[in-house]
Amino acid sequence: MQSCKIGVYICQCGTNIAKMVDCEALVAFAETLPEVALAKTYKYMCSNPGQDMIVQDIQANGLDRVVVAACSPRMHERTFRNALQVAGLNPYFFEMANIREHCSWVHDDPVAATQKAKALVRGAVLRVARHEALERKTVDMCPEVLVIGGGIAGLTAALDIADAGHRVHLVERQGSLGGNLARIDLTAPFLNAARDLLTERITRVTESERIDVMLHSRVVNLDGFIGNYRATVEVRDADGLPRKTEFLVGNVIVATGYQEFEASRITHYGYGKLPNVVTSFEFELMLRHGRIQMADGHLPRFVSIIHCVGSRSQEFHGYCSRVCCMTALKYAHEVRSAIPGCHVSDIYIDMHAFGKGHEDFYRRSSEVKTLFLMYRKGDRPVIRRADPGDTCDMLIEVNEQLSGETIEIPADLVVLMVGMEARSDAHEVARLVNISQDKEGWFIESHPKLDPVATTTDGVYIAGTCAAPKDIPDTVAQARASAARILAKVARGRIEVDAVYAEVDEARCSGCRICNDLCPYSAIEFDAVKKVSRVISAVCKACGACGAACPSGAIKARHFTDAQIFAQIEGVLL
Amino acid sequence: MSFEPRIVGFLCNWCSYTGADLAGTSRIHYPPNVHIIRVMCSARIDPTFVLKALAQGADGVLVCGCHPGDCHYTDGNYKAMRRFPLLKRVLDAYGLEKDRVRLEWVSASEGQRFADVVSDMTERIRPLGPCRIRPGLQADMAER
Amino acid sequence: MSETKKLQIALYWGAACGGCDVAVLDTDAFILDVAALADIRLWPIAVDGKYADIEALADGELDVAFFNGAVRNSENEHIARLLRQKSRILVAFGSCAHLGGIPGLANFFTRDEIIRTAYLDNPSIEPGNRTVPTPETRVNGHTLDIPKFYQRVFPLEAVVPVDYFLPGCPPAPDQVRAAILAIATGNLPARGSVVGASERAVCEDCKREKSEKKIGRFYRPWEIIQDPTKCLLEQGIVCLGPATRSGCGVRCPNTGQGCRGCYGPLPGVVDQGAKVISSLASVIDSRDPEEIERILDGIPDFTAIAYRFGLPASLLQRRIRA
Amino acid sequence: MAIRVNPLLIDDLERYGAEDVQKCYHCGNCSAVCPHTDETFLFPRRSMRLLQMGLERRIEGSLEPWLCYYCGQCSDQCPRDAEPGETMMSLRRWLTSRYDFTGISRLFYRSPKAEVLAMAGLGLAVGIGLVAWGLGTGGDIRIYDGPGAFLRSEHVHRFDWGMAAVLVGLLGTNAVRMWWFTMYRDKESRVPLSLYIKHVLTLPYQFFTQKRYAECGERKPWLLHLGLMLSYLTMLVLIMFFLGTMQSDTWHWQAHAFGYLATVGLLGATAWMIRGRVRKQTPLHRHSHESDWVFLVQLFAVAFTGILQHVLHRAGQPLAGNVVYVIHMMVAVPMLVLEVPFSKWAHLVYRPLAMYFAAMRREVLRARAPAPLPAGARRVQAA
Repeated sequence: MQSCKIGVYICQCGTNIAKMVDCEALVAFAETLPEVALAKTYKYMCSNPGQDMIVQDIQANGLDRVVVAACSPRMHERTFRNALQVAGLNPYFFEMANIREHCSWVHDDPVAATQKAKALVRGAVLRVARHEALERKTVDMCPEVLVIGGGIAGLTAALDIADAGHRVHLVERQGSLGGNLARIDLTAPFLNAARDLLTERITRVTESERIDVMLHSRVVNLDGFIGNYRATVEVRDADGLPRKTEFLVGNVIVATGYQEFEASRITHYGYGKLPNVVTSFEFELMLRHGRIQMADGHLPRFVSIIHCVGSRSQEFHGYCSRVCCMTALKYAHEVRSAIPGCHVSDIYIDMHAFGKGHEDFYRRSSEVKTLFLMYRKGDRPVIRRADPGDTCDMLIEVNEQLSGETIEIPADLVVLMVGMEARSDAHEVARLVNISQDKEGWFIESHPKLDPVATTTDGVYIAGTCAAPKDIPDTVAQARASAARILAKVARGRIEVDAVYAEVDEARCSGCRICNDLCPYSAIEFDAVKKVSRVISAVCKACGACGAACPSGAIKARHFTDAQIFAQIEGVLL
Repeated sequence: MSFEPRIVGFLCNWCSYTGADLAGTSRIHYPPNVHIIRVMCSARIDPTFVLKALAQGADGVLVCGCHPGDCHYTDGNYKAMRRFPLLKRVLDAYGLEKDRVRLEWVSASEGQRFADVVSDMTERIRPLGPCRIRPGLQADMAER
Repeated sequence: MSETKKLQIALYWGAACGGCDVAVLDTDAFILDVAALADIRLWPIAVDGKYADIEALADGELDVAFFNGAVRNSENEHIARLLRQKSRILVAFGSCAHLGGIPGLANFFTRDEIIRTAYLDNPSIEPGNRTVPTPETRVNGHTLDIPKFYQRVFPLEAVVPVDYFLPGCPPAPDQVRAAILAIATGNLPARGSVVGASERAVCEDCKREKSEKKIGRFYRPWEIIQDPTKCLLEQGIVCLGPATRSGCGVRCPNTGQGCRGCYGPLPGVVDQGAKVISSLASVIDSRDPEEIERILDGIPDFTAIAYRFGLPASLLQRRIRA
Repeated sequence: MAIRVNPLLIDDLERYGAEDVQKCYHCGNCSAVCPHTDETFLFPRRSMRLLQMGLERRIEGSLEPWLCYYCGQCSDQCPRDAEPGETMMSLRRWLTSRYDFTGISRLFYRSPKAEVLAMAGLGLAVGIGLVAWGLGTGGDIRIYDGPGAFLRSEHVHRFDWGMAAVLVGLLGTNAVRMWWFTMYRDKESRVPLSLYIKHVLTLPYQFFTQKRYAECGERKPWLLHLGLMLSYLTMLVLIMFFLGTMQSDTWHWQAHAFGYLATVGLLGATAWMIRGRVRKQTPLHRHSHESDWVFLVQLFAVAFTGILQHVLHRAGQPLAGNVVYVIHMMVAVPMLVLEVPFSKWAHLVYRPLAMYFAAMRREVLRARAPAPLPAGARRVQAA
């Protein structure tokens, strides 16, 4: 191993690090470490002056390795790698020690925290000495885009991309476009008709020459990497026979939407047993047919709407489905205008009216004499058939929170505001395009705040309710954001791919083929002539599984080599 | 001064390392005994790393990955899941106390869980005292 | 090396079974060439020679010393140091000298456990006989000593610097011949190298057909009717071939046994057993922790299999002593 | 056991003036600013809630509406313009109609037309009756007092007493019904007899001082209300016991001075209130139910015709005096017979009673309540 000149920079992060970690002591400690040429501390290493300091030191002092002890590498590794690149140093000659998220923010004893920071810095210093210069490759970016899902999100994204002049492959599982939005009548809070929102888009999509709409179809395979995905789609033709088609795309937008909660899972509500208990989607159907009625055809005199069916509960989904409150208020308006004398009660946990115009809509709904009854999470109302002699069909018992009374309210029709949940086949899609799901099954974004439509897989974007419950404006915003992100990349023509991937040393590979089946991306191919395995670097996503499993030590996980990790182990065990 | 275990934590980048970051951003306090080494996936964690850390003087080794089914690389954590019991059998044969090496699934949203795991592990190792592997090997020539 | 001066060699066995010495003899007629080529100054199994003779040699007077067997007691260590001192080249010959070998498995037990098993609890011990060997015994005012039995087994390299490692249990005769010839001709690689073995794993030379691997159940070799053309691992038979240097000529797999790993880890691999854990477990065909345990239960005494030849040279080297 | 709600009650209450109660979303600002609410009697929010849900029985049993003097701060602070103050007012109207067993109160509140017609009908009947009676008993319309007087005061006095008996009978029955609803019907609302004795002084104290109103913050509305009430009371006493003296031709300064003072009080206060309701500047006056107008106009008219007939009499105009006297009676009798027991007037009984009941209830509930909260903390009422 050649000797090197390492620069160590200790970030104070204002006081975030400095208040718990003795940065001066850390500098003094770093200076004692092997091959460290200089060590410094600064208020904010990620600031421009901080980065400039690194650049200047590299150029003036000939540093060839850099360690920054600061926040999480997930936050600023890219920032500092860029600084190295600016200074003319290979960006991979860099390592971060996470002394903020993993140290100053989680410990309360300055002595112990400083000691731990020293260990982490030592680990980084020993590791960086073994870093190798890695070269990034650039690959072509196919301008075509695959959009999975033909709901409002998919339609919107497809149109934006097609309008910019690129080809879109729109895959829809159903026989028609529109998705869940096509199932509803009016939208809250401005009472626009869903039909109006959709029709124009569907028409433009079907008429567009650049959008290839595939109905009754599904993506069955997706291979490759950003800029170079090969998609296989199973399309059913008019006879219902499946036929496979393959095409290249550069990017993928997943807009597969949601499914509604199965209301019969909550026995309290008698859904499926009581004829006049309906889900919000069944109610939407009544609204679209223009007649709100009971199972026997009579007009209801008392309509009750129950919120959070499947949402915000421990047993089902802990999250809020975000659209049901406003939809419920919309029902109150629609019921009152269709049946003026009808009494509407709205049985809720909390009224979430966070969006534009929502609070005003809520106020207006109370003015049409909606009776709002509050129940407690986990203490659900119970619906039962009314007693003979009652003038209503059902009675709902509620432990009403605002009055503290246990009450019974008459109802002729009960509408269950079923929440949104991740589609039951979401995991198949996740697996297909290699993105993650959270514990509720929603697709996970790259960063919940700063990068909400990208995913951890380059070139795969998520839009709309497949990522989490959201309303139409948010869904459309995400769809257009995904489209914009893709168009920006397509405009640059080529794309740089990460230099971190696995590599087989063919001189050491015995062709045992243990690694072959381990790669989830089939990035390892076996050369039957030379009897060696080989990693297709562009397809490799650098998980390192093959490197760990290779019994001969023939596979190197670049940037996570055994030698680097051993050095770090030795380093942190100060 | 009481014994402070030195634990090496191997955390996958996408779930557990992010979960540990979340513990930080949420200011969830936990003992400073785990020193985290980031790998891209728990499947990268070669059992050699665990043995290396023990031989190098670690009092414990924590391996964390995404929950089964949630791996960023589809199924990398299943590889960790399969290797771990075999590694444990070997460590048993070496006579290592069970609590010193641990595999946990920590998702990106489980900052609290990560802190709990670290606290629990630290408290379980503390009564075991320092791991005798490294001092033992260092003394072997003298005590042969 | 001058034509006139014969090669001065010594062969010694430490904690060993004698197989390595047999392996030297297994070079068949070549041994006669060796005899012609060299003066054998010490070879306890075949030639009469006293330690005192070796002690009397000048430092470096021997050209090469082949040390087979592990270092288990003070005598082994003494001779190792002696040969190191007297010989220009010291070769760790065979798995035991190289990595600790089969005797190294004793590192899973303490000295006391071993002595108790051998001298006290052994059913063949005469009842009432509590005699255990002690390094020194005083008899009639004299002190008799026997070598001190160490707490653990060491590979040769742990005791003295080693120039070359010739792996194998025992080393394949061809490799022995090649190594001796190389030394005789001075055609030697860098010191510290493993010689007489490949840089690739056994699979390189194994003729069985290999494909992608998934193991749903492990079998002992006698439990199934093998497909002689198919990779043993794919048939559920534990084979350390992928994690072991080639050079043996695929001796075990060719007879339907899984490779036992005697040639030791591949270059750059620091712990052969860990690599066996990692590779073998990775291809287990299950995602259910309980099922995984059940599948693993199909390998009896896995640790001894993974570390059959390499325990004293592995990362943890031995069982932890209280 | 669940209580059945009556979702339609709220529609009913609209007729009593509670038009905005639906807007309330229970932020609790109203209760936070209310100077009178405490942990035993949480209002107006809780009352708003009971009304929204149509829990009739609970509302019937509640004293809260009577504990409110309508300072209007709640309505000022309401972010939803749900008018909690006006809701409390409407609840008082509704409770008045509930306490009244005859149904007349309900009729009047729900139909101002019926109220006005009844007033007019009774007024007319009184007019015709008085004229007929005056003439029939040989009275001379030109004589006001003394022999041959058109309406002899001792007769009127006797009539007054008869009327008073009817009134007390009606009010008394209603008061008993109020007690029944609020203090007896539900087991949990009952209090031991000893407390009735212990707190009995609350009744006259609140009746005569209306101290609680003073606690609302501003003193002016309280003084005005107190002045009106005392003037009315003074006048009642004078009429019930000193009618002869008041109407005699000779001056009795002790009685007359009181009479004038009371008249000024009545006229001044009613005029001020009418002015307030016309200008709608305070929350109290922003909303005026028909019954409020009837009340004020009627009272003003009674006071005005009362003093007018007196002045005319004093000014030597017995004929005009008698005519105005008849008119005075045409206004006063319907007021006393129909307004006092069946409408807004009745609160002069219900309010002090409610405070008396509340004092007892508070003691019982506080004894039952857990340990006091630390200073500054406030307990939220449990179910």
